[in-house]
Amino acid sequence: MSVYRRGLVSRLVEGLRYGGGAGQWSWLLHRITGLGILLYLVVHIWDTFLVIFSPASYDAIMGFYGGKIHGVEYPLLRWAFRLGELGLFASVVFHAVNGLRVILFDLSPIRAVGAQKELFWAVVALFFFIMIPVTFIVIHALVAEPTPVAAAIVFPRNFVQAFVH
Amino acid sequence: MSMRTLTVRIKRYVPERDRSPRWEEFKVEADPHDRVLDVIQKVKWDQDETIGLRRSCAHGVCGSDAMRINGVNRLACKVLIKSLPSDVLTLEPILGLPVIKDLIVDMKPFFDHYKSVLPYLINDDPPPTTERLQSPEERARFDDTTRCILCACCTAACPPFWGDNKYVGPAAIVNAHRFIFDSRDRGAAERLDILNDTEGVWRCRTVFNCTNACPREIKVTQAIQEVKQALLTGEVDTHSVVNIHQET
Amino acid sequence: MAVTARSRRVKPAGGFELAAWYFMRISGLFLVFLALGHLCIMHLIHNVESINYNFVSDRWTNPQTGYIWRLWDLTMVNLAILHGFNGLRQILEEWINRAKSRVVLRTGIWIFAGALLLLGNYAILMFVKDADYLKNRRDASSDAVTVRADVDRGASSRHPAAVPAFDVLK
Amino acid sequence: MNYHRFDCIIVGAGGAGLMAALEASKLAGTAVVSKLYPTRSHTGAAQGGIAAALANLEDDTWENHAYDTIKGGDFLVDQTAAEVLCREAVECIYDLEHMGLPFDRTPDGRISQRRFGGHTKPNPVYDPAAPAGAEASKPRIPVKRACHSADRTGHMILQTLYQQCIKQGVTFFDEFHMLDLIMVEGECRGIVAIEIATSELHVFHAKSVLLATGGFGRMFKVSSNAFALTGDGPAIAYRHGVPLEDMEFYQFHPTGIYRLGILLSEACRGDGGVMFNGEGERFMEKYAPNLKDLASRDVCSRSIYQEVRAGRGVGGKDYVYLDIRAETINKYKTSPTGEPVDSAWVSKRLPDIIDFARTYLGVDPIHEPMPIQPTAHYAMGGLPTDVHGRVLRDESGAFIPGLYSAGESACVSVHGANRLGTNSLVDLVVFGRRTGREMARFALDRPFQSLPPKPEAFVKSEIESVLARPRVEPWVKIRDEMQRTMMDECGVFRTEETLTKARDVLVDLQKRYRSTGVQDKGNVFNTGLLEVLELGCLLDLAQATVASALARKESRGAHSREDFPARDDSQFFRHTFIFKDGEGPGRIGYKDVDVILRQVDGRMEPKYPLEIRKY
Repeated sequence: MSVYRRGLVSRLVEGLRYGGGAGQWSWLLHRITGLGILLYLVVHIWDTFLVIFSPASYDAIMGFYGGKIHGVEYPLLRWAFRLGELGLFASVVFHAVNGLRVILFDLSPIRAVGAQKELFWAVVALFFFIMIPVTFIVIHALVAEPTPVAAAIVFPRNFVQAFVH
Repeated sequence: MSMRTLTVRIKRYVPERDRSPRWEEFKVEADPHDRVLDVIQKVKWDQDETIGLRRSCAHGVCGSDAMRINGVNRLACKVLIKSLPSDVLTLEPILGLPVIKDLIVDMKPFFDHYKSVLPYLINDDPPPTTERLQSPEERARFDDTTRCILCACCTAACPPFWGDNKYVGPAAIVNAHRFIFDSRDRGAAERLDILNDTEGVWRCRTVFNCTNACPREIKVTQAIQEVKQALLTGEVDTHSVVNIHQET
Repeated sequence: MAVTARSRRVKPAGGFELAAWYFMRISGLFLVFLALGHLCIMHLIHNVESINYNFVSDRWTNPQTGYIWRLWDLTMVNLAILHGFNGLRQILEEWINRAKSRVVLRTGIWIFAGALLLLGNYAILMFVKDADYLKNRRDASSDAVTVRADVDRGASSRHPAAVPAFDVLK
Repeated sequence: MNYHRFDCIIVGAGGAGLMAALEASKLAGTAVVSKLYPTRSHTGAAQGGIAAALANLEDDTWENHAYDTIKGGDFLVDQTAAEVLCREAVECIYDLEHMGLPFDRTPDGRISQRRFGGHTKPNPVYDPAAPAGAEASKPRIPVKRACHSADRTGHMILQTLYQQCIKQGVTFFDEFHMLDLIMVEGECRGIVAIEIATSELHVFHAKSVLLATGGFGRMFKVSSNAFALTGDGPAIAYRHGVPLEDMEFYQFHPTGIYRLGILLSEACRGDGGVMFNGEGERFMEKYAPNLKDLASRDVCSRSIYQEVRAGRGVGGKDYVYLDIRAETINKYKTSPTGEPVDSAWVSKRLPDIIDFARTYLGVDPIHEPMPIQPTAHYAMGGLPTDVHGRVLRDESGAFIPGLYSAGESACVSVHGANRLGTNSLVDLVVFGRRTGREMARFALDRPFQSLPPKPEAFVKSEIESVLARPRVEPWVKIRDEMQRTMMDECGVFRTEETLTKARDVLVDLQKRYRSTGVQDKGNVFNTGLLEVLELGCLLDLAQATVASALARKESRGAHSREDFPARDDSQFFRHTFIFKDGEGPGRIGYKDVDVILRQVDGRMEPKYPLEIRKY
């Protein structure tokens, strides 16, 4: 009996065409963000390792991340890196918030699982709740000179003082 | 309601003719109250007798005609034409199992997974002369998972199963759940051992496609999560306090 | 009526997959705080463009807070690598299921992860400030220092009291 | 050529087949051959319950059950068999429970039971000591006898039996379609089957063969039966000269979904549901003043037809309403306890029914009544067997060695002229089990008998000829015409005129059937070819049904001759045996009904005396 077996690529493509609901999209995004973060993590560990191996290379790399090559700034490069930074932030935030949703399913197989659609929307809401100020801060830092306006928004003065003293 | 002219797109694979699946289109008049199954049979009987599909009871209890209808796994006999958003009806075989012909897939791997979880009552104590007693609460505990008709809608909707056909899949776990939480059963430890495997419940990623696909509205993901919890805690709760009906 | 006990005890399961499952949840919970915290500090409170050798060396060798940052980074790096590579293993095993391919895959993943763990831990634990480099660099160019100064100036001009806080967070 | 050898071969994996497989495989090498995956069998569609006098909720005895069975069958029931059925039902229910079947429970943990049409006991108000049968003239009252698991009892039975077969390691040949019996010197020595996935032929050499292929409701237009129920077993045996018993008795279930025929369980009425005509009248009060909506199925179906004929169908059309709304149940005080019920209770008791109505009718039975019409449901007739499932050669009572039948394909006969609700499931488990034992015992006692050369040759040539024939007309047209004819001319009501017409149409259809072929010539899942072969089986059985109906010039149970409206015990208190002769039905013979006599005052008197059947 000759049967038709789908290959790996076909299975992936066919799977993406499946009309799954919120759960399928969360699953897919969780995987994509996870892989993205892992890729960044590998790079980040390498570049951080330079700090002990070659301080000069480390500074060069950090400069590169800031859009500078040999001290010369390339605005496009800088923009690209900052958008990448936003993407990384978004990935980590989604992966974290959705990860909490998954943990809730394990803690509460009946109630959380029963409320999976509501929880999905809660994840979306929380994601935007975090990402909107983050985007603002990062873009602001990019447009304005690199100043810690960020700090003013995230940590109001009084809080920071309390934290220190 | 008046008749609708449907465009039925079927992913055909006839092994004697095709090397890989290809789309074929048919036009057919359908009553809004017709089932998708009626429409396919109409096409098969009037236009192309070679279309392959399984069907038997035609009202959602035998589980023969699971297929992908407009992208999602459904029983063809439980979807009415009036519920279709457009006049295009797309039909494909379910994913994750080898295609034998057109909408027919090889169910053997599916049933092998089902059989692997010991889907039968295990209790070697000598039975009483009458029934084994079981309270309505204990009976209600596993009611949901007794409804499974083994149609494979859930398993074939599961992304981890699409990738890994060694994964036992939602349907097998549902049927394990049905016995693990039956107060009369004594085989919970054995079944939990089997499901603790790499290809057991840990493959579940709570995607919920299974729950959405189940034509019997079984809370499949919940059942899987309950099995995971039993594995973690070693506690099998065989008593449920959800509102149940008692014979008076 | 209670025909039998309300629940039954069975032996809690063990095994690799269960342990991995547990690890993913617990490390995930830790990483929510560690990684998001790290991102907040580095990208929001500070600015990635202000991060350089000077910044990192100050941070890790600060006599009061250095060991906290090293401990933070150490925990984060170890958990993140294990969490990430176990995740990668799960994804790949979901799609590649020939037993032989899986063995190759697992071996590769854990060797790679082990190497990264070594690098990460070595860097954090063995770091010593290269004073010569910093001195040379300060002499050669005040580039990085300028940025630092900007940060300090910007912050202090608006919130003078916040300056010590940034030192703590460095 | 694929050749297999097993002591016992079981054809059909429904309730009877699986029950027999469980029993037979304990003793002898057994394999189950089924054209569907076992869990697709139509036993799974049975809804309301399985009767056994467990007396879990109220006093009851198996004698009451036997009396109801015999009366329900309009006394055309073999009484020894009925007693076997009702007595062993109790043991079988406990057996099923021990296998894990999840019955609904009473508060004290026992199997819950519900009322069902025709299930009664003596009314203690009239005479507390009344023995079964003796109180025929006094109205009896409904009794809770049907063990159930919501409205999915059949599903649970089928699943449980399949699970046990897996546990026991029974060999299955799934999606193998039996096409022929191997009959040599009046003995059955095996079967020929086609593997549907490849179209390869397989010869199964066996010592005993069980035909448990189910019913043949697909010969009617509106039917509760699955597509697969085409009577392959009885039809193929019939072609080999085996008689068919009581084919004229075909049960129409009163409450099928309008036009689709999907079954709405009798449990609807057992739990208090009421039928209304177009004028909002509870018409069963007229036809069965005592049991009303809980009268047996033939009575209810006839009543619906009569209402429709009198123009009292809903909106003048050919349907009536079945109402299971809580307020209706409360208004007529028809709940099982007489106490008021609420919608939640109804939803718990009949979840699948409510789902069917919502899906297929777009009607929510919690708030609206459901349009229903009688639907072809169950064949009382089939292959004549004794209480051990042995198939009879003729009306003399001699057996065909090696051939067995059980379930709907068999006629034991415990259902007589009309089956009582829930008794089909009882029949499956009781006679499935007995037959399984008997066929294994028989197989252990004898060696394999030799097969003729090329046992598959006939099937092979038949398939080749179907594939070679030009498609003169779509075979679907032939099938539709047969279904329409059987529904209209040989349905709930029959006359000499309609039956003669049906007979002539069927002769013509047979001719056309033999001249047309199929479009699909392939080897993989050639379902067209198999459907054509199934149509051939249905045509043969339809002819046997019409011929048997023509010969029975009386009205009894499900067989309602308008030209002979009365029951005629002097001439027709006996079973019809019809034999095939060449192309069509041939000789008709008769066999007396088995009656139990007992000694009363030194004289032998029937234990279940004939009485006028009233509800």
